[in-house]
Amino acid sequence: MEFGLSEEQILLQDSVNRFLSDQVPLDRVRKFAEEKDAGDDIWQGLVELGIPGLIIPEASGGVGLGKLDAAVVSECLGYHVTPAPFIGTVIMAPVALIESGKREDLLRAIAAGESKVGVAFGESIGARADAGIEFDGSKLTGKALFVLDYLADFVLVATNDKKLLLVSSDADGLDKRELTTVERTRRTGELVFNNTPAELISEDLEVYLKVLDAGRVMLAADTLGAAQNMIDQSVAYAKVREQFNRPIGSFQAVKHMCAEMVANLEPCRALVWYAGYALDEVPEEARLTACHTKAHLSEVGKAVSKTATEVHGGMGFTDLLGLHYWFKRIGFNRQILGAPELIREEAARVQNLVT
Amino acid sequence: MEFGLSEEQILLQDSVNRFLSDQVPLDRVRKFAEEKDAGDDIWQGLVELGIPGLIIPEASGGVGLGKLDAAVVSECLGYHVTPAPFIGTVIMAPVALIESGKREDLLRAIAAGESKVGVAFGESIGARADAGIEFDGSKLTGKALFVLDYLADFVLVATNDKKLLLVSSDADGLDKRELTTVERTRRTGELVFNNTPAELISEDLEVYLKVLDAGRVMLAADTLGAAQNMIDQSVAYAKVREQFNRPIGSFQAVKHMCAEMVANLEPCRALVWYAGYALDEVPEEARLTACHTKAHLSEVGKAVSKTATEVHGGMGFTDLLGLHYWFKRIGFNRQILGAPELIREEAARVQNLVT
Amino acid sequence: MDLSYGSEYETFRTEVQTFLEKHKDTPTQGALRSENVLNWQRTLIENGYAARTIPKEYGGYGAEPNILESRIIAEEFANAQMSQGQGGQGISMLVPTLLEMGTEEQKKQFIGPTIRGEMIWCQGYSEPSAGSDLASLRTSAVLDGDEWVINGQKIWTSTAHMADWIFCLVRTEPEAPKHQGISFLLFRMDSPGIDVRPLVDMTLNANFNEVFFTDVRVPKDQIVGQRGQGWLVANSILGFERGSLASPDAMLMRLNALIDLMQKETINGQSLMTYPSYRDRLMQIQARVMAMQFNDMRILSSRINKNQDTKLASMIVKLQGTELRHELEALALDVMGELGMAIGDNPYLRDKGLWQYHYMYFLGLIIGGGTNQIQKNIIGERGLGLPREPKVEINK
Amino acid sequence: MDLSYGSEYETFRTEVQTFLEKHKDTPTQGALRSENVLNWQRTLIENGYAARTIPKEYGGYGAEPNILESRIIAEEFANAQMSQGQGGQGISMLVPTLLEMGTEEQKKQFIGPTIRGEMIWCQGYSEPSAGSDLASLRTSAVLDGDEWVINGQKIWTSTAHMADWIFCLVRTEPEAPKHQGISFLLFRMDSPGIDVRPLVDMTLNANFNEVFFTDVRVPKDQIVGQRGQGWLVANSILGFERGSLASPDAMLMRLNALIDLMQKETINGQSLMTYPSYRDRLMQIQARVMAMQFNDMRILSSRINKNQDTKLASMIVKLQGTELRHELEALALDVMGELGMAIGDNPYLRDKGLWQYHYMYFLGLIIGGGTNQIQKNIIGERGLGLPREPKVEINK
Repeated sequence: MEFGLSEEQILLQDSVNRFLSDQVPLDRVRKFAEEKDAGDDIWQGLVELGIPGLIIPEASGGVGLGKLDAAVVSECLGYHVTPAPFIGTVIMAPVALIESGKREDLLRAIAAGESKVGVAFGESIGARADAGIEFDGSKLTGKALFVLDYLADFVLVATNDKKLLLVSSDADGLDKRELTTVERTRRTGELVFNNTPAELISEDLEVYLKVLDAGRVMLAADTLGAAQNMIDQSVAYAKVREQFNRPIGSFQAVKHMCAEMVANLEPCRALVWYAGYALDEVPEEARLTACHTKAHLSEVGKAVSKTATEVHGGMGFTDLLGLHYWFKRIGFNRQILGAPELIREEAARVQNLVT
Repeated sequence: MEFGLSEEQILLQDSVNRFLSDQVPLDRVRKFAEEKDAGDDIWQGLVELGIPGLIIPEASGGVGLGKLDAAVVSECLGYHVTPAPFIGTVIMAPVALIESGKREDLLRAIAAGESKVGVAFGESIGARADAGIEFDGSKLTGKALFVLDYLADFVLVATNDKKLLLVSSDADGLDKRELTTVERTRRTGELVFNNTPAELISEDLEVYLKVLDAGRVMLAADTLGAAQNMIDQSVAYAKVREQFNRPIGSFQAVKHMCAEMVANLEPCRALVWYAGYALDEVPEEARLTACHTKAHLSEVGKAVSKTATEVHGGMGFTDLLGLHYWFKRIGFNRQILGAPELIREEAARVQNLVT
Repeated sequence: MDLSYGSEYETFRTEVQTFLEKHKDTPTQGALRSENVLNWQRTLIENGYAARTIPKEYGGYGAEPNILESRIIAEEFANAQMSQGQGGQGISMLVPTLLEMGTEEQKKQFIGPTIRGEMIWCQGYSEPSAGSDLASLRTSAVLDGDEWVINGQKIWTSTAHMADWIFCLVRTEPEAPKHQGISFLLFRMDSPGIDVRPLVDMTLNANFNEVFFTDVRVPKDQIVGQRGQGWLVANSILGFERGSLASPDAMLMRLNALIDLMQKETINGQSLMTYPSYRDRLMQIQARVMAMQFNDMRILSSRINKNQDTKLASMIVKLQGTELRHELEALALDVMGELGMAIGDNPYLRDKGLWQYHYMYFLGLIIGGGTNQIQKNIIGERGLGLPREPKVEINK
Repeated sequence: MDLSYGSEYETFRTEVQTFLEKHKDTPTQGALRSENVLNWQRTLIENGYAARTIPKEYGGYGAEPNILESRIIAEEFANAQMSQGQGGQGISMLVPTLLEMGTEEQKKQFIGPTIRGEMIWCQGYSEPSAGSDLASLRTSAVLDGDEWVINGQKIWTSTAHMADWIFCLVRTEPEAPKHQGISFLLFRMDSPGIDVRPLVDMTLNANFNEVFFTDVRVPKDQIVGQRGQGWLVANSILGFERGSLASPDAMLMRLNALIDLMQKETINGQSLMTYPSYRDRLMQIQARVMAMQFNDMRILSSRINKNQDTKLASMIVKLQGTELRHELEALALDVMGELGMAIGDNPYLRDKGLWQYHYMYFLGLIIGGGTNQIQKNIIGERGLGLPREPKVEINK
């Protein structure tokens, strides 16, 4: 019995964290956020660490690790607000391809760091602004909003009726435009499909759900990391910032704000670990755990991001410390792949508590 | 323009408070709670103050005041956790009789302090445990749970379809038994109707709603008073109780708990006043305000009752200070005549936000 | 309780309406100090709709203070969607201070141009190391002959980049206890040695500035109150700022806009209002907005009827109002899902992106103007009489 | 991550199951010290299912500590709904303390009868004026010849009315700094001068007592540790208590009972589970219960694998667990509406009124065992290394 990270997982965590601390500090993130570059070197570094092939079987050129390992990496990326096409390329697309047994070639290309894949799932979860996507057996019609990494080589698209398709970036009848969001460490855009050729990956609802569950757990892990960083920054700030001749952390109000953040977040760590583990090892609990993990981390992340900003006082509100990069990443994670209220209804349905 | 209590209302408040402080201190309440008496002297004192006829027109022997005046009195009763058949006898029954123009004689008897009226409304709002009441044109069948002042001379009954009826305490086919609840400052019971003769007071939904709105605002006012008392006790305790060589109120944690209670409750005072005023003077806003006032005071009351208990530490948990009488009264007010979630749905319906 | 204004006020309301009708085509918008703006401000003052209670001798309209009249003016201007003229910290904070604490010369010199919108001010209070503990400010002013020589830094200085003058707290007696060593100076923003740098905040706007002073020279008499009395002078107006951070009227407007949004926006074609959990949160917020609205009316009313005690009701406005407003905007983001994340040139932007902007801005206001933690101290100590924390003097 | 117990443990599990099967008709319930209870306790100890790690020489089973085995025993006894034997503060707190700090004589004298359920203990720590600030306790013990003479009062003493002995903190050196003047005494509850009065709490039960001491005489050697070391002795076991106040297993049981309740109970014939706002609250609580469950598994696991750091994960259990449990019970009350208010002989009582009882009892636990405000201090200071509040000594 061992509930915790293995030595290998701790090594993985350390090596990713070391790379990100050294090579992708906040100044580097800012450059990406201000659209001064596309973050290619960041991705290249992650490729060198073997991240793209993390959950791809060794037989397909990957590392063959599990979803808990991937959650550990996702947490690191959130901790460092790292701009990287992780959720689509490293998680959701590989899960789709592995589960469906399709496009071994693409799986290999992903593992080799040669291909990236974006994700257009919003419309299958709950289409906004009259967006929506239909597939007629060979072509896609409609539009997808807030597509993650919409400029990637491929996009994994889920239709309104939850079919999974792969669309090539240079497909005919595909229009793209950037959709600017408050979260500048990720690029999101709109895709308009006009009879766009697409390859059917799966019509199996179970496959769709596995892909979605995995994506949600990774977003929750990302929020876990981002929130942990905000707590770490808050505690460090509260120790050195002085007002009324005392470090502000010696005031009960500030101390208790820090304690409440920790008390809320700490159990989330075990929840995320279990959710990652369950994706591979406890299939009968995977869906419910994924739902609760995504929804709960969204709530805790929201509370932590507010409180941490408050602990920093006016400095927290400025761009000077860049605290808002974490704030916004947590806010964005909350909304994509299903906002908490919607996911909680799913959690009730999974348990047959509602029809 | 005057948003506040008039001089007359302040005088009324002072006289009721003075009577309750002097004649109905906590020890007196305890006697009632421990079922050592029926509280007749308390009621007699309120009769002498003219409370029963508060909103009954002078022409019917009452004082002819408004619902805001009644809310002021209800707040006093909550402040002192006073055992008294107020909601039914002084508010809901008179509103029903005045609005329907029925039973002038009973109205006079109420005003004179000679008759008391209980309230069985739970089933018309949302019947629990398969209770429910039907009226066949002359007789009542079914059962009503958690009837307030179920031993009163009459009970104002609302059927499942929201007809209002008056049942005499000694009617044929009427069985009564006490339903003990955590709130010992009120007597509640079950009434079983077996073809029980009853007098139809109103079939008009508007009348039913006016009676309900008035009852809800008074419960909210009661919670306002009870919560205010808990805050007053907390602040007083925090000034004298010492730990670590300091009054606990000098610790930021305790100070902020007190401040948060005040910050939550203080706007409720204006809300209750307006809701009371609107019942008489702004009919188009009365329902929505009544709904929001009942629901919101329930939420704030719950938070205040928890925090105030915590401020008192272990003492708050004991029976020694009797703080729990307020805690339980607030808890009971929350549930009767509609729990917050249910009332908020009503508030949405009143505004046509949901069908 | 009587929520009517009475017939004499209805006459006044008609006058305001007539004025607004007459001027409905008058241009009122424009840059600071532009002709439209200055003309409109002059018209407003002449008719008593701006600077209403400022004495005539200082350029105002000279009416007696009357809260209901002010309220009616605000209501009617809002209904007509007409500008109520110039605002800003000069008019809202400095002018009342000068009326209270200024010399006759200062009143004559500054009040007129300020209320006419010709003279724009900024406020120099906070410093990087003096936030909640404002009285620990370090910007120094040393007397050198007939001039103060100022060195130091201010932060959170809104409009500094557009201001003609600054009213500024500086330390003039470094040896005195911290509250007694501060003075309140007025000086021109084009004085040599002033460097204004925009301060970008989390909304990615430069809503504020940092202002650096290097040997800025200021004539000795440009001080309000006595040397070392600056803390008193500043506190005579700090109250003005706090209440205004959480206006219940603005909150009600936002609530109604949110109801609108929830009715219009959809998920899979179904209105957001049909989602019970969102609706429940909306109703909770609506009740709280109502409570704050009535609380505000109660406070307003107590300024007319001095018998009503609204001390606590007033003290909690900043704390409750900013938190509630933040939550209201947060609900809007939640119901919008991904759409709520849009900013800038995003074609799916809703309501110009104001929901996202306000969500962050009101987090700023939870912190600004005395953090909500400091507010709770004030409510506990000054409102409820709870004992202060024992003072600790740490020598370093 | 590996949530299986491994095959060697499955053998152990089978052994436990066999034992339970064999004893499934053995009577285990009864009053303290009753024959059934004492017999069952003896059987449990003989088989290693109680006092498992207590050395044989003191009457225990003498096994090596093994967390997984303990867990399996707990799981299987819970599955079989069989009593795991005697608990109480003697077994959970005093025995570990004696093992750590007691003399050989004390171990021999007290541990055996205590674990066999023959000797019942109560704990004398808190006093009316020493709650959060426990170290300020005033109950005095003065040495008079070979005896301590004890005067003072304790509160929150559960089982005092049934206890044979008390372990008690008393002040023996009134001149020493407060943490250094305390001693840890053991004495009989039938000593002359002890008055036990039931303490009724908000649930209207006497879950606790007040205990008054008037010239109670205690042999000098009934002290654990040295004179003045009582604070250290007591703190070596305080940690045991806090975690147990918020058991995630109990929480999960309550959650499942709540789901049951919401499916069964109705409003107008419609299941409570069909109400979206209640369901949403239920799902929020379920996620939090899950998180606390996994957090507990993580802590358990870290006791086996010392490389895992679960310091913070452990520190937050009391704070989060008691608040969550209180909220869980509160949701049950809300969904039940008026039914949730029922107590006592009310025929509409649900689940014996436990929802209402626990709602209040867990508010008591939010306060008890170190209030949640004190918990936050501890998390901030010991967990996060935030500076302590400056000490203030006020002389009166």
